[in-house]
Amino acid sequence: MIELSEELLLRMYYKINQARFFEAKLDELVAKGKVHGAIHLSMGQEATGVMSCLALEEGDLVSLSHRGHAQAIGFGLDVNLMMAECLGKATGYCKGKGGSMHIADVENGNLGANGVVGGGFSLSCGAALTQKYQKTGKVVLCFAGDGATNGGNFHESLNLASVWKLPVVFLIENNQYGMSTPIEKHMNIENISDRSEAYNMPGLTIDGNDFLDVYNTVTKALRYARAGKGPVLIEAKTYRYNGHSQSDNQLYRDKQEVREWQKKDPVQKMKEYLREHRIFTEKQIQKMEDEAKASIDQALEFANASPEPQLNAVLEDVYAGGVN
Amino acid sequence: MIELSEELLLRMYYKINQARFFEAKLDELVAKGKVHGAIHLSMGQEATGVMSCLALEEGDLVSLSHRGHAQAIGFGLDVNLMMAECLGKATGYCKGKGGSMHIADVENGNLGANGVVGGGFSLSCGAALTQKYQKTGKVVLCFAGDGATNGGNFHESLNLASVWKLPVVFLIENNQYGMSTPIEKHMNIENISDRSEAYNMPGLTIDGNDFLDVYNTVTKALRYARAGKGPVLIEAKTYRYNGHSQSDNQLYRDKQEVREWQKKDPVQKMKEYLREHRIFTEKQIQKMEDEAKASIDQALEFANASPEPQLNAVLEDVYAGGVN
Amino acid sequence: MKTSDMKKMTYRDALRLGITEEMHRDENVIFMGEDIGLYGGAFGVSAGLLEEFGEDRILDTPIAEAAMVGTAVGAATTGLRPICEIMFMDFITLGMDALVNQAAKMRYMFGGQSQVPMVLRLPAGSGIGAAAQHSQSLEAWLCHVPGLKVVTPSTPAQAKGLIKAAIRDNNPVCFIEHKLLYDKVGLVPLDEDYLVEIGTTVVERPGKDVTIVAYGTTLAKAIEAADFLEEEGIKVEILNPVTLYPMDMKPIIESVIKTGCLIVAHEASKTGGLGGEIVARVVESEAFDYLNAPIIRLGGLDVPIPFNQELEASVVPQRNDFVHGVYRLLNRE
Amino acid sequence: MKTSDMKKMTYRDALRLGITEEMHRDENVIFMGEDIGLYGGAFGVSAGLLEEFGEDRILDTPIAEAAMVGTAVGAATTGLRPICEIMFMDFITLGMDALVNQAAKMRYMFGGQSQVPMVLRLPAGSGIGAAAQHSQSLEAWLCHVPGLKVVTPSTPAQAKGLIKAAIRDNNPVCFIEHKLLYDKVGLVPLDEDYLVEIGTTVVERPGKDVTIVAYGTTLAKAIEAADFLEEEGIKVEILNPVTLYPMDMKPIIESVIKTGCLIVAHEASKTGGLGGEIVARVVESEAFDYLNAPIIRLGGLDVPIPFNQELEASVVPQRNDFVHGVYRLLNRE
Ligand SMILES: Cc1ncc(C[n+]2csc(CCOP(=O)(O)OP(=O)(O)O)c2C)c(N)n1
Ligand SMILES: Cc1ncc(C[n+]2csc(CCOP(=O)(O)OP(=O)(O)O)c2C)c(N)n1
Ligand SMILES: [Mg+2]
Ligand SMILES: [Mg+2]
Repeated sequence: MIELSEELLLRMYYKINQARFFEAKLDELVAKGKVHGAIHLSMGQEATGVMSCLALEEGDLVSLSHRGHAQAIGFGLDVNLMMAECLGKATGYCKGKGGSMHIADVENGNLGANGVVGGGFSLSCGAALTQKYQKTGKVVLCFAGDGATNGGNFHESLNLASVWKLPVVFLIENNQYGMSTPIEKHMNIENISDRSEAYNMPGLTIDGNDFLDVYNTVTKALRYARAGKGPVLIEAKTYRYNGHSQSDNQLYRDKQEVREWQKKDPVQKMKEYLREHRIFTEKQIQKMEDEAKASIDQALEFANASPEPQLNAVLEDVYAGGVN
Repeated sequence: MIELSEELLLRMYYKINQARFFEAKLDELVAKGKVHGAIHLSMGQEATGVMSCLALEEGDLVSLSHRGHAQAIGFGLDVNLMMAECLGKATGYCKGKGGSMHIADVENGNLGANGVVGGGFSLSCGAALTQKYQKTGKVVLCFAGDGATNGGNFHESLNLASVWKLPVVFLIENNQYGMSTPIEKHMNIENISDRSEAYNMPGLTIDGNDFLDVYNTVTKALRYARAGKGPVLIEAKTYRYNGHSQSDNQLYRDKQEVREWQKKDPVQKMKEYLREHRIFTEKQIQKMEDEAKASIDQALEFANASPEPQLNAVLEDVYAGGVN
Repeated sequence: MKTSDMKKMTYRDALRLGITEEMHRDENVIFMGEDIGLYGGAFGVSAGLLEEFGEDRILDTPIAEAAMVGTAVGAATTGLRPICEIMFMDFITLGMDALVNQAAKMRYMFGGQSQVPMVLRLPAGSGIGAAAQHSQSLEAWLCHVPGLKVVTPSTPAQAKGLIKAAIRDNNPVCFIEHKLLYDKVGLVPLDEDYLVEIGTTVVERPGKDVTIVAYGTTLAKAIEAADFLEEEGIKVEILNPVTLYPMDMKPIIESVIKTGCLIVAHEASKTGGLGGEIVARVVESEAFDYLNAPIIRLGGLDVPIPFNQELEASVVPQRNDFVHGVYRLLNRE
Repeated sequence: MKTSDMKKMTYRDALRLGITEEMHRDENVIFMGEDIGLYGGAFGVSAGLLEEFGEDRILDTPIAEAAMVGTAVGAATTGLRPICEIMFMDFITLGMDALVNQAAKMRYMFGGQSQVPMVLRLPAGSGIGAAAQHSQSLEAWLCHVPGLKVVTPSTPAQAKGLIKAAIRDNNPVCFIEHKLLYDKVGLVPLDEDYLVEIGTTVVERPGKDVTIVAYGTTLAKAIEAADFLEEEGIKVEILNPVTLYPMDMKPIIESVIKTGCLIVAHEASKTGGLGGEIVARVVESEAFDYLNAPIIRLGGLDVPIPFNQELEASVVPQRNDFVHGVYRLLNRE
């Protein structure tokens, strides 16, 4: 068992709430028609995104999926700049050029969310190759969904990572669906982690709604990869509450299924854990929640007050200048 | 055990010799500089290509790899037209437009050799989909090499075939190398057939140099697929004697390794089997060999006597005419 | 055609109608793609088709574009006539091998032995805030691949007539749909044999002063500009190459001979876009001697598509770009 | 440059020399591809590099072009400078997503946060009997993708200077090598700082009567034609856009203003090839008014590449196509 400090638990609970409030706010904005473009919410899956990133060491890198807000918040991105990016403002992480689907903070090791399903697998191999080659001791954590594991990029990248013993952990958020397609209709196996056998790498299936299981497992996997033993595949079983994106009328599932999963809500489960173990007082818990919520209200204020990009920005950032 | 009629054994022995002589002849032609373009020889692997095709029923289909001469001969292609195609003649299967790497006989269910490593996987799924949809009861046999199983097409296609329960048998000729790269350097597993588990389909590893093992296993797999149970993955372990193509100086392996495999030569092994079981007289065996050899000499004569394509053929066959 | 034989409907519905008619006409037509069944496709084109045709003919695929396209190719060579929906044209990057190295070349490299009757539907273009990886217009790539045909309808009627023609064609047809057109409404012929023949360029608006060649959403901008200019007495002739490859140049060349002035436009990045091809063909033709002014080529900026709405709009040619282009050609500025 | 500072070598060896120098200069330069180690690469470019630089820097990959390109992109964004060899350019079809949707767009969609310094080596073209799936010239696709740079050297000296410049560039550079050039011999500067700057068009031969723009192997055909025509007193000026994107049009436009006659040529299929782009740019420029005759565009036939040797040769422009083109422009036919 990995010891969790109070300070870490506090950070965990704060961030998982931040993630939840961030997306609840986005959901509101979408409903009001204030968001241009597609938004993929991960409400219901936050434990996976947040806790796995909290297991990282300083200097480790991540590649996010298209459903990456909780992942980004777990990694420590600034919700002000995230919100500004979602609203296309000049102050956003990508100066408003990327939007929700491309939030990145490259300097700090966040290689960006990816609009191409499975696009991050090979990028993560490359980032891991850099770590191995430069002997940095750092590891890359790569997020993707269940649907992404049916793509060629998954297979080629996991094989390459295994053959080259790259320090990368592939974390599959299995939320039971690829868009509208239930997992039984897009693959014929029970546990995605079993696909690791095709590459002779460790594969683990965990409860993606259990913050401890996520944190502990990812921590161990990172250690393994960091020790030079090669990549690891983790499958976190979880569920998304919202539609795939705003234009989804969810004919493919019944509300009862959603309700069942909501009983296993990752934020609630963590709260219960904190209560059970009496680690914080009710007041402290409430305070963390309030602060998390306030940070999101603030983020929206920041974003709203931010300027639109200047029109000539459209021509900038196509090419890097200078030569080596 | 599957019963082998004398007539079938005769066909088998004749074809495996035809394949051997066909390629020996090509090898000669290449050495003399008489072949324009790349030629991939499969000497050493013939049992796999020939016997698996002989296991097919009338109307079944095949997709060949780039190393497909033995496969084509097993499927029943005319060596005259094959040789003409290798020499770019107008009488070749593709009127000289395809060459060795694209020999096809579409009308008879040979969907062609493929110059793209792994290109045949998804084509085979499509051909199998047609069989399933039209309820023809026919099966598709898809050839590829060990190296091809590291490509995205392999993964996407096997997954699709499994989910859709397509009548297709994937036959991997594991000749230990992808070009110069030994299997240990391009994948981390012992048996490629284990990759079937990622798709929950049967996976079998066989001795690709043993004509009986190939014939029996493929026969069973075809039955399984034909019964509507879905796809099967077979790995046939074998070895190629020649370089990858004519421009290969084979630094990546030592001659001893080649000699070891030559001791397990598939043509010799079959001959020994026939002798042991006294199915044919020495004379009959000799006769089959002679006839096979003669058919290749004839094929070369046919090809040599054939005309070059007319220059205006270059503009033909880009588009199919008519509408549905 | 009498309007009584026509019905007002969206481009989306017109596509679905064309597909439905063809699926009834020939049971070898099947339709595959990601989330095209219950979900009805990302843009709603296939809504209801699963109910109508069942799971054998409306096939949800895993997220595996390479296998999807390759499977369509294999099915097409063996007797089916698959329609394939790539959710966003940008993801054809993942299926290029099956499309370019297999579908387009198979017939030729097999010496005419096979045919590959399939339709690849490709929702393209910017304007919905989907950013760089979901907004490209890549038709120029496809028009550089002998063996493929490439078409793109701009109206609901064209959508129906062209999808039907594409399904009946015996070759791989890339069918490009601009996402902003799906909601566009227009009159659509109900005749089940109404086809827009592949290989035609449509005169969308007759005129005499300046020729504009435009397709996709750029066409609408051109029409707006023409309406505006008409009030000033300038008559613009607008041509729409609904078949981008092989393109019917005749009406374009005839028009340029008449007007002496040409604007060619598309949303795709200007450099390497089809505009250059059209310009070159006009210059190579007898129309060269009739040109009164340098040809103007309007195209998207040479940048990826940005997320921010205003930036996004600023990438593609707008009405005023056409208006000013016409002024420039007629020396009015 | 003094010839004493130059050495005669093949295009293949010049490439290897450039790569070797850059790998010594910066240890973040790594090199990956299929069979580039012991085998030395399908065309021998990397022969001996494994011995010199070891397995950490010369990386044999599985046959997995998508992962290869994506890995290079990921490595490039995190500090390495990968060179990547795609065995045949045709197989970039399998790596298009990583190249087009990731490498080319990353910097832009991240608002300038990242850079992707990588070189993608792409052996292209026909002439070796490799047939339809191993012989394409797909540079026009790449020149239609903002965020990429595209270069193609035609001589050993250019090969060395350009590969070095490409490796030093901070952007994804597609480096196209025509297979028939590998054995070509020429003088190559030994100076380790000799670079052919990206973004330049080279005047290969000065002249005054007709301008020819050509690159790759087509350039050699143009030079043969110019030699032939010289004997008749016709002086052809030949320009070689070694950077195809972004192309330096200035010398081309200046030349056309001087000669009034232009032939643009490439081996790639004519339709949708770069020829159209160059023609359009010339027509859009001040050179338009100086054109004495319609521009001639020579390109490959719009067909896949056939296997048969004679058919294969008949697809691409030959010396006589240039000769007759020049005659036509000068009204000599
Ligand atoms: C290559 C590719 N194909 C299709 C899409 C459209 N698309 C976006 S998300 C998505 C579903 C992804 O499913 P999964 O990997 O399970 O992730 P989830 O959305 O469930 O988080 C699809 C099909 C895409 N973005 N990229
Ligand atoms: C997609 C692709 N990449 C690279 C090549 C070049 N190539 C041709 S055969 C080959 C090796 C294939 O290895 P394997 O699949 O084991 O088949 P084998 O040649 O051993 O029969 C390579 C790399 C190709 N033809 N296609
Ligand atoms: Mg999912
Ligand atoms: Mg092999």
